[in-house]
Amino acid sequence: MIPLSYFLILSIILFVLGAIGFFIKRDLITQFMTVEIMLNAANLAFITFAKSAGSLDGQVIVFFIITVAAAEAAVGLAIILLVYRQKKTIKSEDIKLMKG
Amino acid sequence: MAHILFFLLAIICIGSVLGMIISKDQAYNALFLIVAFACMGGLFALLDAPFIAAVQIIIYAGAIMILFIFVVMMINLRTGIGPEKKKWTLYFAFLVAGVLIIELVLTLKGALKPISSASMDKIGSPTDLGRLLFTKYLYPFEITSILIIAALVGAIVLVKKRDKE
Amino acid sequence: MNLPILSIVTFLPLAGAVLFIFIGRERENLLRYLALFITIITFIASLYLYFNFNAQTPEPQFVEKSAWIGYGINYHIGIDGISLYLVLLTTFLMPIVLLSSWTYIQSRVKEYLIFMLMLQTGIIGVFVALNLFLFYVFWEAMLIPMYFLIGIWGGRRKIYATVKFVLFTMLGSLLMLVAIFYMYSLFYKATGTYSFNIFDYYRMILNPNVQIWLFLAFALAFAIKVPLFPFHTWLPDAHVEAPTAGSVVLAAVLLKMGTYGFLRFALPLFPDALQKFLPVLAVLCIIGIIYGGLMALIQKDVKSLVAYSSVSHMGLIMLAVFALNIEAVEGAIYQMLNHGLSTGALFLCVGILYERAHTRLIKEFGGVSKQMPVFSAFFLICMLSSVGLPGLNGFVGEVLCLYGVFKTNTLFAILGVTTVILAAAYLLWMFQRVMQGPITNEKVFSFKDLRVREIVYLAPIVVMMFWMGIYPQTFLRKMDVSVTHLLNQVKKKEAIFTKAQKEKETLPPSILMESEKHTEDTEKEEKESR
Amino acid sequence: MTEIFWLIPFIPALSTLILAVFGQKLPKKYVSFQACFAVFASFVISVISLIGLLQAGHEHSTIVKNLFSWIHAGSFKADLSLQLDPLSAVMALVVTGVGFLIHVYSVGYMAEDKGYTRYFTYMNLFTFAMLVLVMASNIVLMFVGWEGVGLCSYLLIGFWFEKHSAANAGKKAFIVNRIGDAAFLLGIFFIFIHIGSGEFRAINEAIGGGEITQSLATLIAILLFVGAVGKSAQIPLYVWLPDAMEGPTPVSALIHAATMVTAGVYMVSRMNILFTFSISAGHIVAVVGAVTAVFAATMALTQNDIKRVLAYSTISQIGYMFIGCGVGAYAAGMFHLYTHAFFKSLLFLAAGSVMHALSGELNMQKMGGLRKYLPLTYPTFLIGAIAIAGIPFLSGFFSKDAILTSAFASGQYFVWGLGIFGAVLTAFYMFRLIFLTFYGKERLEPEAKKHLHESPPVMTIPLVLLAFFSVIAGYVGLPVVFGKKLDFFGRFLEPVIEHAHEVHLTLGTEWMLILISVAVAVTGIYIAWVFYIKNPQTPHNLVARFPGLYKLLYNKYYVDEIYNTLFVNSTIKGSEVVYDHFDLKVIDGAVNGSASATNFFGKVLSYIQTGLIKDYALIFLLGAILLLGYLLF
Repeated sequence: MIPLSYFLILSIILFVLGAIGFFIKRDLITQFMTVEIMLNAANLAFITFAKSAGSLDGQVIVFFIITVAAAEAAVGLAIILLVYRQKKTIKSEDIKLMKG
Repeated sequence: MAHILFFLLAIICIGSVLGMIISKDQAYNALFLIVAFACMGGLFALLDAPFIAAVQIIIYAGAIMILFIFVVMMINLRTGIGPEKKKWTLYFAFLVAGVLIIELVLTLKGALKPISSASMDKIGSPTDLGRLLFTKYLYPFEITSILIIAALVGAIVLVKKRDKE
Repeated sequence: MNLPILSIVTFLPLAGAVLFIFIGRERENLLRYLALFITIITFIASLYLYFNFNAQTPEPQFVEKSAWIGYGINYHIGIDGISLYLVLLTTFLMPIVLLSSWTYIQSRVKEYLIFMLMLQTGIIGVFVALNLFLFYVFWEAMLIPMYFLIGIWGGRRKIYATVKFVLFTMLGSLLMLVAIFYMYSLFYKATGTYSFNIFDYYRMILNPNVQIWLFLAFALAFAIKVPLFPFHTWLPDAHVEAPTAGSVVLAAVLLKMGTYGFLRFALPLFPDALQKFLPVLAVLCIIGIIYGGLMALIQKDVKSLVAYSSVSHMGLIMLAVFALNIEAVEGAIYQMLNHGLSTGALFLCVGILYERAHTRLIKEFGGVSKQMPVFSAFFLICMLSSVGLPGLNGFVGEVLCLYGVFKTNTLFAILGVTTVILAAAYLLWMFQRVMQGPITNEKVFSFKDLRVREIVYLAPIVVMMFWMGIYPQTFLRKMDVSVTHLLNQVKKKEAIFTKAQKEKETLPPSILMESEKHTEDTEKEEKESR
Repeated sequence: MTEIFWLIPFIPALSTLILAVFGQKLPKKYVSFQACFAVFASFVISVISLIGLLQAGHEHSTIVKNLFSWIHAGSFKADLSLQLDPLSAVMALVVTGVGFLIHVYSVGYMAEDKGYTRYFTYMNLFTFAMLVLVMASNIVLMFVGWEGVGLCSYLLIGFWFEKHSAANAGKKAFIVNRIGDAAFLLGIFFIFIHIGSGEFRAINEAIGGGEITQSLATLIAILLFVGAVGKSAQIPLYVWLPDAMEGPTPVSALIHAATMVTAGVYMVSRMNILFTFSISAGHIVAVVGAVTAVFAATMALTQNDIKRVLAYSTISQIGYMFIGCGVGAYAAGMFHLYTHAFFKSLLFLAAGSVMHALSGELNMQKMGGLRKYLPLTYPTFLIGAIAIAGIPFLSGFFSKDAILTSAFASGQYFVWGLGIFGAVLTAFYMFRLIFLTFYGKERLEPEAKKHLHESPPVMTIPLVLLAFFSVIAGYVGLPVVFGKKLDFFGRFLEPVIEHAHEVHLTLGTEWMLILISVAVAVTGIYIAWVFYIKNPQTPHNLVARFPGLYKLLYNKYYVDEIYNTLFVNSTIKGSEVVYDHFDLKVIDGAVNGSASATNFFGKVLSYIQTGLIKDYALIFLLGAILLLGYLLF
């Protein structure tokens, strides 16, 4: 039996890698991907805890996270596409419409 | 056996994420992501969550990644985009990441102990999960469906080319 | 007769406004006549209130109550001897105001009329609401049409003035909302029932420490509306920029909402806190009286002169309210009506001048009397009414106010009497510079005297001025009982507290007066909660 | 018949109303007829009422007619009720009688004026207000009339409002009056609080019953007297009256003789019990009166404007009336009021006639030798002047003598001395006026001379009538030296005015006093004769010798200028400074400041808003870390 702490450590590693990736990358699409990684890391933690607690609730949450992630991906990518159409770039530093 | 599988999946997963960070090409990135997601699915299966594992593979590695690849193709950047150049952002990001790791470890350390002693006979069978979804989580479930429709419509409306353009 | 007459008076204008949506905007004259018709009908309906008003009881009359949102939020309206006249004042002035803007407003007539009608409902609603929540709804609802009236049809700096006006008012009213909800929770804690009914709150005796904060929140909202001295700067701006009709409504009725609020809420609900702040408030009033007068003296714009005179007059009214005796409070209510008539009329007169000259600067005028003798007579009477000349309405109110104040505090009254001199000084000087002397501006030669329409709307005001000045008993008689009751309420509550303080009891945040039974309202709620 | 006395004020009121509403459409002749008739009708009723009172005797000397309750709120009760007693009857008679003659005179005087109807509307209103003042049975209603005459003076002084000076004078009159009125109002409040009623009978009873203390009575009396000072143009609030000359001359006559300025004297007499009760208030009244009498007379010495001389003489004469009231001889004060009404209106109307003849010329230096051109005006003017100077056997002599005798008898020799000095000055400036106007060389402008003519009968007949009354009016109140029972006037007023100080002078002293006053009057006239007829160079020599004094007098002690700088300008300047630096900068500054502060912080915070998604994420992550850290440690 694999100790569940391994899964948690993996989840931490993936989460932090995702975060670092977000800051290192400069194109919106890959940044978006790293966010997905972070989400997945969280999923992993959820499932691990679900197992340890012997409850299915954690899995249900993961199910919902996946659904939301799907919706988010659809809208998010649509927005990225739109941004690209308008500005002809997907470099994240080129997009600062919200600058105060 | 399970240990070997776990480490294998974990290493592939971390490796592909690192690859994704290092590579400039978005198409490669997408492919790395598929690998990572697939590994994640395997890990889920290892954790007695076969249904979620299947969903992970189908939705993430299947549906969402297809979306990504579509968009990558539509945008079709010839030249990749390199990593961040501003040094202080990077340093700061690493610093934050370091702190984050420490904190997360500390947080989860407390949570580790009871896990090992917990019972493990329950298996996340699709039947049980389905029952739970349609009883206890009926409302959230239905609301999710609305969310997805909204997202669908939203995405279409956003991307649709307007007449005057 | 089971006609919900009070609701009709309140909501008829709103119904009219809704009707207007279905009428084409190009049929401007139809719209105007219809609006006038609606307001006149409303006025007639409100006369019914006056004639069937029972002056023998302090209880609210024409009460209508029905469930609305629940949790104590009911539709509960009624009038007593205090609010009766303010409702009448509103309904009386509305047709006049519409007539005054008959030709002045040429753009977006439909929207203008809709906003005016909405405004009327909002104002009347404030005066008739007996449920604090409902009161607050009307209080805020009234802001919306006013915002647009100044913002769309206003003068050069209309945006600045509107924003200032709305923000000022909002600042106060939001604090009041918090206070209202706090009282609501206190009442719930004390009784276990939900209620926004002010009569329930009247029975609640609050700990003075709690009262202080609640009173401050209420008082700020009302003081801004009145406006008391340091909160007055929105008034000249709003007046100067508002169209004539807006100024008239603002001065004549809207400001009264502040004084009415003090009378209806701040005084009977928080008598102890009132006692604590009385000196400060009274001094602010005094400063307002003198300061407003002095500022009015040197204004270059006729409208802002009248606006500052409002500050001065309202200061006197508030001073009288704080005197807390029957003469003063009756005088204050009477003076509210007077101020509504005389300042409203002055604004109408200024509006008439503005329509002819397209300026309001005093130095641009001079010798207008020669060109417009009839107007001059009307203007003179309105001015003298504002000055408080005996025989006209202003005197009765002023003398009662000052007498009441005198009874409580001689020094304040002596300082307050300066208003008699100052009012004469700034108004007469203005009159001299605008109406008298040789004609210095070529434009004045082209001024036409009053049209029939203008006489039609000024004449009723002038008649009322004489009536109220010569036979004030028509009005004073019906407010006697209500005012006495109100003052008794304040005194009774104070007495309970002083007794408790003497016996060194520590008091909970709120207790209920034991002697009286629950009102229907709470009983109903109790049933519901079970 | 006396029951209808309450109609006295309301007939002019009705007339006012009709004229105000329909006046512009009515023919001129009808307007003047109605206006005059209204006052005449009131006069007739006044006479009837007076006769009724005379017949009724002392016991039934007060009739009150309560028309309706006016203001009732709490303890403040004021009714619209009128009162007829000897005092108000005499006043009503003077107001309507003299008022009527002035109305008639105005028909001629104002014939050419564009504001004819307006003029008569105001005149009727003025009469109404004054009648309300004198017939009110309570002090609040009296205040109505009190303010009402103030208003009418404003309207009539500023009648020719196209002239800056007229509009200014009207405004000044109203505001100065208002200062007094404010004090009067406070007095009313004190009365209501401590006595509980504004009815004169109740006040008198309360004071008689000792319900208020001496010091309180003094306070009330002084407050009321400040009101009287404003209305009756005494020091320091007399400044409006000389300027009031800007109005049409008959208006001046009305203000100076029949209405308005006499209101203060009437009020003090009406409240005589209060003023007698408070001894120090009486002294103050007497001293103010005496000082004003001399002060105003000195200012009259150097004026060249014929109406201004008369104006200062009015102030001075009112001062005499206050001396009478102050020393407790209210009947004497009222008596002087009554005689003064005749000769002062006569003087004004005659002056108006002179002006009329000279096409509006007012400067006496441009007159002279007019007696042959104005055969009716001259003798009537002369009679008025003799009457006011205090030459025996004309009305002014009796009344002035009564006052001075009382002053002497009460032991206030200082007041008496001032009164005597004032009498010299009065005789001097009146005859200076006569000599400059009607004697000596003609100094007319050639243009004016062409149009020189005597006034029409409608103007001269009132003059003759007034002259007649100026001669005989004094015989209703003869001094004691002629017989104990001859003071009809005083005895008639007895029910209202109690004799606080009985005159205890020997007949010899009385005769001596009479002789002194006659002597000073003659001296004054003689000096005037020396100065302006015998040796016309004297005035110039005097001016050359005392230029400072002359300048001071000629500029009326610079009081107007001092008031202007001290009160008017400083108030306006101060207000402007406060407005610019406090209202706009501090208060509005705070308001706008809070707005711009919000704006500023918004701007500052908006720098965080880089628009870069990474920065947002970083901050977000930082927040998460901090939160986690907080939960951990």
